[in-house]
Amino acid sequence: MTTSRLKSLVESLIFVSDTPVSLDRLCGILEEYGREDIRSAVAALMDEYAQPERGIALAEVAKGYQFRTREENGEYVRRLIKIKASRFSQSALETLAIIAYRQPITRAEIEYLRGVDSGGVVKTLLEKKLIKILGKKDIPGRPLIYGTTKEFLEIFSLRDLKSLPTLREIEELSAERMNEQQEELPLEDPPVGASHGNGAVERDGD
Amino acid sequence: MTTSRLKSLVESLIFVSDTPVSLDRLCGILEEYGREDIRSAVAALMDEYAQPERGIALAEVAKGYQFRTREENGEYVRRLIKIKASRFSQSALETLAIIAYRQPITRAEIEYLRGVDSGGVVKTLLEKKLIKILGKKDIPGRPLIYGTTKEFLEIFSLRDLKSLPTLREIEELSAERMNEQQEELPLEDPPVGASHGNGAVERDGD
Amino acid sequence: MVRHQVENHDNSEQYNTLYNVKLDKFEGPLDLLLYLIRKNELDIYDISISIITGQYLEYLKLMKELNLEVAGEFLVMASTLIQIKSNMLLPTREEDHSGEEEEEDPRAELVRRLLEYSRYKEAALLLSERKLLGRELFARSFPAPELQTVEKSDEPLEVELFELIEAFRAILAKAPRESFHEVSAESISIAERINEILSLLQEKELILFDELFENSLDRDYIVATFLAVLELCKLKMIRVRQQTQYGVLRIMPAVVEPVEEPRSEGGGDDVAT
Repeated sequence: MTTSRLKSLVESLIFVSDTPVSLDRLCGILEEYGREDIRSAVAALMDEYAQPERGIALAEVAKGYQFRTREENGEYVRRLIKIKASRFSQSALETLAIIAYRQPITRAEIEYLRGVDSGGVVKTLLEKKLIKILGKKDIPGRPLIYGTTKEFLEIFSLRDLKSLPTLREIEELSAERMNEQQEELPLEDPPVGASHGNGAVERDGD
Repeated sequence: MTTSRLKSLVESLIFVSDTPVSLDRLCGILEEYGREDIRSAVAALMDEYAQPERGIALAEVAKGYQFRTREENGEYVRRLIKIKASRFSQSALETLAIIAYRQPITRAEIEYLRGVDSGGVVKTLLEKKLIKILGKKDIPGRPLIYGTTKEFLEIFSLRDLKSLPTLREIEELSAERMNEQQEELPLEDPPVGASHGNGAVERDGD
Repeated sequence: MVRHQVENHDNSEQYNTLYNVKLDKFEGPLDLLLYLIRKNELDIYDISISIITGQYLEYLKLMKELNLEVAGEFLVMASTLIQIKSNMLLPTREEDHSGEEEEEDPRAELVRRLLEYSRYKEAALLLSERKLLGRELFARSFPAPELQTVEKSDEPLEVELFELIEAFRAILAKAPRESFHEVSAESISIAERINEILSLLQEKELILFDELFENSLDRDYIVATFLAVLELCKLKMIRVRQQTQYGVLRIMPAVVEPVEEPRSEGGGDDVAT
């Protein structure tokens, strides 16, 4: 029951799973070991894999642990697996953000916040499993309510919903961005709707 | 083009592949690197993973290289898979859906809708306690009629059967898309966020 | 930049395409308004409604001139703006408490919506800047080879509600034609009511007939509920009892989970009366 044995077991278990493995699940399997020992074995592994020359990192996502390839290697990995990168349209991202922050939320509420019909986007997000139906709201008409899924956390590499920036932080960022834009951009050359989303602006803000 | 960078790339590539990766394949992807360098990067990685306290080993199998969990850990790894949540088979999902939405329903009615014999699936669903026998139908032959159980509601986190979304509710989501949003929401393969789209437009204008 | 080019080109076809692309970028009226506010360097807390309304309406006009379909939401917002503008023209009373004064500002609701919307727009941007699994990061999404021989015990099940209903929809789409009649709006609501009554009976052992009609006075609903009760009686799944003549009808479950004796032919028949 040495530490290195436990670390080896944890490494095997996380490696072999095709979804993030939670600490609870590890404890359930490694019943001979104590929770705290398991937790520190995970932490030690994370440290080891954090070295910059490694091609794999141990990430904490969706309330579990998962090995993932290092970001800088993405281009080569794409050459190997030849998948089409999934991308999100502005409307999908907006809707997803609203659902992430305001869940459980009805379609009518989403549409009030966005100011546009959102049925199509909601359906697509359901199909992509980024959101799910949580049930029905206890108000007249009993509308469906939506929330984000575990897949949402996995795809956006989020540990949990709490690790999203708070709305207050976002407000500050947004105010900053707005000021910058007004300074940077002369009237003649207006940013088209979305262009304040430009990476350059964002970096300047940091 | 340092060795550690190459090693990191090789590690990522072998990790992410579901089949053993041959040296030829690695060379094809890592075209910026020489074959001998790649070969020695693989060898160095194998050495690193060969340490006894590791939970993963880099194995050379018939057709190439592949990460495998260490054999001594096999027992634990098998426990993991045993308690792993499994997905519904398509036939189980179909049958369950029919029963959920058309209960009370007889097996003959299920089979009429599905067009295939469904005795086996019904039995499995009964065993899993997702459906139950509600009674007998008052028609010749007095066939059994089925409905869903409390366990069914639990799996879908539904408070009651009333909370099941109706077909109409789902259809309403996509209805609008057909009318107005069809062209606006190329969600299947949309352009990246906002900034890329913007750039593209500008180029088009030139 | 797009606008700049538009102004320099006479070629109407190009004009059309360019604007088309540009207008598509506004996710909706709120997005367009935010753009106009930023363009005019307005303080979002003190928007000049006349400037904004003017430019907003110009935009809609332009969209129409270009034969672009103007979504209903844009028109609704236009009338909201005009409404606010006319309210602003009414003499406002000076209040002693500044807080109350703010509440009376006809723009308040719009400002709140714009602020709220800009927050989510920002949040969307932050999401798009994250490293995505499947784009920059990759995990092993397949079962490890050494596990393929291990037989799974399929105890816990993982499935989403949406998959269930999609499965049902797919079935209906390819089911024999005749079954389509049954799926008409009316029969769906009967099936729904059957489900609702069954789930009520799971919660409590007894419901009063009148309780079933409490939620609605809608005629179709009442008819569907009544047919659902008849159907359930016919299936012998509920018992309907009455203590006195013209008394309250009580509905009880007839079968309590007779899972054990499905095959006995004459035995379990008298579960209901």
